[in-house]
Formats: sequence, structure tokens, C-alpha cells
Amino acid sequence: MIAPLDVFFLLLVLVSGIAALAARDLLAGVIAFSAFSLFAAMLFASLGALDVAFTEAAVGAAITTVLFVTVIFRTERTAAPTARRAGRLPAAAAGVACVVAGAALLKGVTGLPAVGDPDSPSSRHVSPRYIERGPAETGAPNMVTGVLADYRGYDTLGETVVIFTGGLACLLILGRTRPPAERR
Amino acid sequence: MKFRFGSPVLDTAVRLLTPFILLFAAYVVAHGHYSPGGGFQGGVILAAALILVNLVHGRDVRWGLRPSTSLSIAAAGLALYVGIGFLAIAFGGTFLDYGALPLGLPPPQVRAVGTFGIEVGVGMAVMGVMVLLFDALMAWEQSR
Amino acid sequence: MEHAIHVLATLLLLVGLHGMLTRRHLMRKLMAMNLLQVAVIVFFIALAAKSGAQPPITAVGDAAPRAHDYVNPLPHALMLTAIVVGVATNGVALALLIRIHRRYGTLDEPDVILGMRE
Amino acid sequence: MSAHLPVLMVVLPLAGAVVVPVVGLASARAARALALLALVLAHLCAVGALRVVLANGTWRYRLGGWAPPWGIEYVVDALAGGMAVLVSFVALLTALHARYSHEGRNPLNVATSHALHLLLAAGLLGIVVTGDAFNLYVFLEISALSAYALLAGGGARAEVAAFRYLLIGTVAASFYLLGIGYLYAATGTLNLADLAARLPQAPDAGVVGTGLALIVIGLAVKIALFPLHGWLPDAYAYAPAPTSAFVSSVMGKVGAYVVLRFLFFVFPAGGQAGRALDLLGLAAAAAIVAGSVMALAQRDLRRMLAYSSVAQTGYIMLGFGLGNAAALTGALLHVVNHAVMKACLFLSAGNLLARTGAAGVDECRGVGARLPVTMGAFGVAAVSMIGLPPAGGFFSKWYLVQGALERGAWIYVAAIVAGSALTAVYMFRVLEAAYFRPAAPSAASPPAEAANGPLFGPGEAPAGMLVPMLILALAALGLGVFNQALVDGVVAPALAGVAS
Repeated sequence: MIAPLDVFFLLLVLVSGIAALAARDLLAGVIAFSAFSLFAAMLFASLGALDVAFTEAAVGAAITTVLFVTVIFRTERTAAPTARRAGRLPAAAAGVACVVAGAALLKGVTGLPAVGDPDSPSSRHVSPRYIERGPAETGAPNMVTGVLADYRGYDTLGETVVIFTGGLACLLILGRTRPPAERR
Repeated sequence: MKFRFGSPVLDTAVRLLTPFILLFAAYVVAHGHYSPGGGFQGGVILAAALILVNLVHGRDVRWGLRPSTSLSIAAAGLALYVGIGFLAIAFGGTFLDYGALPLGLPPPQVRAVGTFGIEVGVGMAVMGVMVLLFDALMAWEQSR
Repeated sequence: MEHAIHVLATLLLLVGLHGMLTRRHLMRKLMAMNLLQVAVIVFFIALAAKSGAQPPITAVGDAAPRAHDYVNPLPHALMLTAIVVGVATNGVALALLIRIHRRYGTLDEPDVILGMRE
Repeated sequence: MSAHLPVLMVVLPLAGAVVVPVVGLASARAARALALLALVLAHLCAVGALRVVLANGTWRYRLGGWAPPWGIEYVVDALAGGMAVLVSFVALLTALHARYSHEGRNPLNVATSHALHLLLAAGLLGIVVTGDAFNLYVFLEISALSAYALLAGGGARAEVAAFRYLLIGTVAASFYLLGIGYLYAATGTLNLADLAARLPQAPDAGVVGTGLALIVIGLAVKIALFPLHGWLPDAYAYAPAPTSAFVSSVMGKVGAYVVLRFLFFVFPAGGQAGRALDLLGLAAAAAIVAGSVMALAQRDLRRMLAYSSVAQTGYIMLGFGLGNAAALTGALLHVVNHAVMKACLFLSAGNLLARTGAAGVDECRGVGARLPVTMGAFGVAAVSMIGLPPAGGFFSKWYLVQGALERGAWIYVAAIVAGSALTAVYMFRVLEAAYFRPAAPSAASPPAEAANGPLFGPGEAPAGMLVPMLILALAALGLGVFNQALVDGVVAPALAGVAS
């Protein structure tokens, strides 16, 4: 585990994320957002989370981007604001709020076990069983699969239900005026 | 706005690529035990293949799923998952306790079979919903 | 240095939060929300890391895996779920955006609010 | 099957939600029947589980057969069991309300609405009975996603409100998740019981404190505690009646339940949790007064009810903040009472809108005579909301005042009394318009579609829209009459685990 490489990827994530929010053209923003997801996937891979990297790449960089682009083509590519900016939180106030929140959070961060510490509480309490006995107990050499589909299989059921809920929600929201079954 | 690219290069590339993407998706679902991957990632790739064809050829190709079909596939996948959970109850275990399934194999392998079953379920559900999401977001304009 | 990843993840979270507060286009707000979610995912994945360990897939021929040799798989499994939740949320949000644009002809928040008053 | 009641009460609505949309492709009526059947079964499971728990003590159920903390467990104690009964009861009655059936002419939409209603119920039930912090997050998202979609169903403003709620709700859930991450970093476990055992020995108090703060802030947004309530009024006010009735009555309560779980059962008593509770108490007192004042300022009936929810959430959190036995009893009683009466109020407001087109408080003039049953139910629930005996609302406030007096917290007593007085003013405004003012001749005429034929006079809503509302109104009264039985039978055992 090479820490500098992780930090480098995370900086890329940060920069592309900011670019996604700052881009004038929404489409350019979405492309930057796609890069953001890809860099995040690289970061996860370099931290040893191959499954998460795979998922983030497939979901963030591919599907989510396609969905965003689709919606941009269906709505608008550049915002043409006409309203005055009235009664909204000015950027400076939001900045102050974020700095305060950040200071509070960073105080907590310094107490965390060091990244990569093999003796941190999270590495010593529950997880050793997943590694040392997981493959034998679940029959899955991929320990993440063992945890995901077996030890915590009920979470994964919940996850699948979340996805299904998302699909139904979309159907209801977009289908309120016309039966979607007849669209094709 | 017409959402179609159809140049000969793209057309050929998609024709060539799609079978391999589908094959890869099946591999990802099935091989989740041994390597990164599993039902969710496989389902996403499967959906990506369908979406790719739809993006490039537009919806005049009769190659894709009707929304009612993708909804049914998603529901079937989730039903498979929940069904395995109930099956475990029926054979005396707790909900989703694959170990209770009477398959006559050593315990870890029984669990592996159960895991594989739910991975397939997840793959179907994710594929169905992703295609459904794309169709719903895409088709809105035409349905006016 | 030992907390660099967590500090940067916190920074990413704040960028997302700030973006949600200050961006006026609703789709940018949605992207900012995604930044915030990824920040949480980075936080968890960094918790799972162990120096000198390999990814949590049993090496061929390793009959007795030891906890020190492999990265903690639990946060990975949790974050897979979190990513999936993120996609579903995005899908619903985008569907709402299409409807909002349909009604108000814009996704610029102040304009939408103006439209609501009418 | 009775050995699996804790999981069945969650999985049956889930399974129902899978089947209902597919059935809906063919027949909306069959889909609705199936959805109601699933909710009836879930309610029976919840009642059964509560009875077992009251007789035998806490029930732990290992999902997937794995022992905690490696696997996920469901933990049903008297508190969780009671909440599950409440959630499934309100879920069933609001689904019974016929409004979903009018969801367009499209059978699929009828089915999808019912399926999402089921998913919302399943998500909330899952939150209530789970013994695992991350599993709680997953079910929180299931309930939230289905709520966004259902709330968006009220037309143009509802969609913007739902989008805003989606953004804020997702941030809140992310905060909760990050807080769980901090706790996980400090202890290495996600199981709530295991967390409770290991948190006192956590190496770094700063990490635990940050986790606590993130969890509490996330949940405070979810329950719309006073300064963080901005998303609520629009989201609740424009939704279809069964949705706003269901969401406003139990969704916030389930969030409050999670606060109670964490601050009284997971985190060690006193110390950081104590400071968080003191802060919550102050915010709650502010919520009671501010929410009531804002409710008074509303012209739209349903917005008024939504702001009233902000105030009523304040009563519940105030009870938690006080933390003694009487105050907690009052808070839990108020969870039940408010769920029942707010659901009743939103259903009657929905009926009123559907039958007369009256949305504003001023437009209610003379509707008491035109819609006797609807306004009667509204009146009963309003009386309970104000806190007049014999309705249930009186007793929860009575216990709360008692708890505040025990602590010598006079400001809180003043807030409770002031809140009740303001509630009386804004509720009587409606009742006065309905019963003592003549109907304006130009008032919006009833919509033409008299679908199922009126049962109670010419203007009254069809039975399908009245029955659930009447049951809830009766329940609001019953909760007052049988208040002592409820306290002794369920609330006291539920609080047995709390060291006061």
C-alpha cells in the first residue's frame, strides 16, 4: 500500500469533483463528473477495494453518466438564469458554515486510527473472522462476496430492494400522465 | 432532439462489441465468488450493453426490452432473492440461512450455491431496473 | 500524513456541502450531493486499509488466511451497498428533474421558485 | 412460521411490493387487494411479535443464521414491538384510503403507488426492528426513496418539494452513515448491542463524539427538528392524502425512535449523550413554540398541519431531552397519539379537498354541515392535538409536564403550555369556520366525479375514504380512554431498559 499514490488519486478526485461543479457548461460538468468517478474507482483499487472500484467504475463512470447526459438532452444544457439571486444563502455565508463544520469534523479525524494500521479496532474486532474463516464457512474465496452475500446477505437484499424502489419511483414519477408500457 | 448517432463506424463497433459485453457480464455474475464482481456489477454491465445498443441505433431497432418486461425481470430477480430466503425458512433455518437448503453437499458448498442464487437474482433485478431507468428518462419526450 | 486520506475525504465532503448550498442549478446540486456521498465512501474504504496487506480475495493455495495479510472486507461490502443506494437516489432525482423542467422550463433554482409563486 | 415473526413483518410487505407492480400490469384492483393483504399480514405479525415479547422478553432473530456481531440480527423488545404495531397499523389504514385508486386512469400507477406504500412501510418496520447500525441505514434509504416518489405525487409544487427533500434527506442519511463510520472506526462493530458494550472502552472520545454528533444531526434533519425543518412543510402539504397521512404520522416518529435507541440504549448514559440530549431538549422547546406560531400563520390547511408536525415533533424530543421516566412515558405516548391524530387530520383534510375543493382555512366556512363525518373526525383529532381530555393527546402532555416539573425545568413547562394554547387557537380557527360560519355561496363546488356514490349525505366522501379516517378518530379517543392500560402494558416495559 503506497500512501503517496492514494493521496495523489484522492487529489485528482477532489480536483475533478470541483471541476464538475464549476463547469459553465452542464455537459462538460457531467464529463468531469465521470472523470471524478473514474478517479474514485482508481483510488479504491489502490486502497485494495477491487470490488468497490469495479462497481464505482461501472456505476459512476458509466451508468450514472449516461443517465445524467440523457437528462441534459431532455432538459437543458446551459442554464439561462433570469431571476435575481434573491433571498439565498450567499457563497460567503455558506463558506463560513462549511469551514465551521470542517473544523469540527477534522477534530474528530485526528483521533482516528492511522490509515493502514493493521491493529485498529476495526481490523481486530469483527472482521478477522470474515478473513480467516470466511472462505471456509461461506465457500467464497472472494471475502467481499462472502460478507456481502452471506454474512450480511440481508443487507444485500435491502440493497436490491433499494434499487427496485428506485425503479418503481421513477416509473411513478414519470408515468403519472401516460402508461409507460405503451411508450415503445 | 433526436438522440441517435448511427455512423457506420459506431454501428460496426457496437455490433462487434455487444456479444462480448454480454458474455463478460455473464462471467462477472458467475465469477463473483472467485474474483471481484458479482450480481450487481454483472447486472450493470448487462444493462450497459442494452443501453449502448439503444443509444447508437435509436429505438427503431427492435432490440431491447419493453418497460413492462424490464419491470418484470427486475421483480423476478428480487422474487428469486426473497424466495431463497423463504426457502431457507421452509427447511428449518432462519430467513436467508442458505445452510438449511437440502442439497446434499458439504455445508460451505451449499452456502456457495445459495450465494450464487442470490447473485443471479441481484443481477436480474439490477439489469431490469437500470434499463427501466434509462427508458423512463429517455422516452419521456417522445411520449408527449 | 497518516490522516491525509481522511482529511482529504473530509475536504471532499465539505466541497459537496458547499456546492449544494451555493450552486443554483438543480442538477449541479445533485452532482454536489454525489460528491458528498463519494466522500463518505472514501472514508469507509480508508478504514479498511492495512499496510502491506492484499485485496480481500484468498490467494491461490492459501489454506489458512491470516487477518493481517488481507484488507478488511467488511467496509467494502458496506460501500458496495452505499454505491447502489447512490444510483437509485440519482435515478429518482433525475426523474424529478425532468418533471420539474417540464413544468417550469428551467432547472435554475431561483427561476423555479419564481415559477412556483405564479 | 410463528418462530419468524420479526423478519416476516418486514419481508411480507417487501415480497408484496415485488408482486404488486407485476400484478398491476394486468389488474389494478388485484394489485390493491394484494397490497392490503400484505399490510394486514405485516400488522398481524407485528402484533404477534409484540405479544410474544411482552410475555417472554426481548426476541433476537439471527438473519442468515449467523451470530451477531458477524451477521445481522433483528431485535424486538417491547419498544420496537410497540413501534412496529403502530407503524403497520397506520400503514394499513392509510393504504386503505381510496385516494391511490384515483391515481390517473393507469392501472400500473395505481399498483406502483401501492407498491411504494408497501416499501415505505417495510423500510420503516425494518428500521424499527433491526439490531444493526448499517442495516438501519439501508432500510432508512428504502423508506426515504419510496417517500420521495409518493410525496412527489401532489402536482407541480410537490415535485420541487420532493426534489429538495431528496437532496436534504440524502445528506442527512450520509451524515448518519458517516457517523456510523466513526463509531465503526472506534469500536470495529456495527451491531447496536455490541456497540453499546464496546463504546465505553473506545480509545478516543473525540472520534465517538464526532460520530454521535453526525448521527444526531442526520437524524434531527430526518425528523425535521426545529432549525432543520425547512424541507418539511412543502413536502407534506402538497402530497396525496394517504401519503402525507402516512409520512407525517410515522416517518418522523421512526426517526425519533432511532434517536431514542442511540442516545439511551447505545451510547453510555450521561457524558456526550447527555449533552446531546440537553441540546435536543432546547431545540425541541424552540420547535414547540416556533412550529405552533408558524402553523398559526398559515392560510393553507395542510401547510398548517405540516407546521403543526414540526411542533409536535418538539414535544417528543422534549420528552427525550428531559430524560426522566415520566417525560419519556409522555414522549412515547405522544409518538402513538400524534401518529394516530395526525394521520386522521391529514386524511380528513384530504377528503375535504377532494369533496369541496377547500384547501385554505378560510374556505372551510360551513363545511361542518356539508361534510359532517369528515369534519367530525377532524374535530376529534384536533381536540386530541390540543390536549383536551378525554382524548389521548391530553395524557401525553400531562406526563410531559410532570416530567418537566420533576426536573424543575420551568421553561419547558412554559413551552408545553404555550404550545398547547397556540394549538388550540389554530385548530379552533378551522373548527369555528367549519361550524359557526355560513358557507360562502361562491365556494368551490364539489368535483363532478361522485365515484362510488355518497354514503353519508350528498356532499360526503365515499365510504372508502371515510372508514380509515373514522377508525383513526376512534383510536385517538380510545388512546385516551385506555391510556393507563397502554402505559402499563407497553410503554412501561418499553422503557424498562432505560436507566433514568
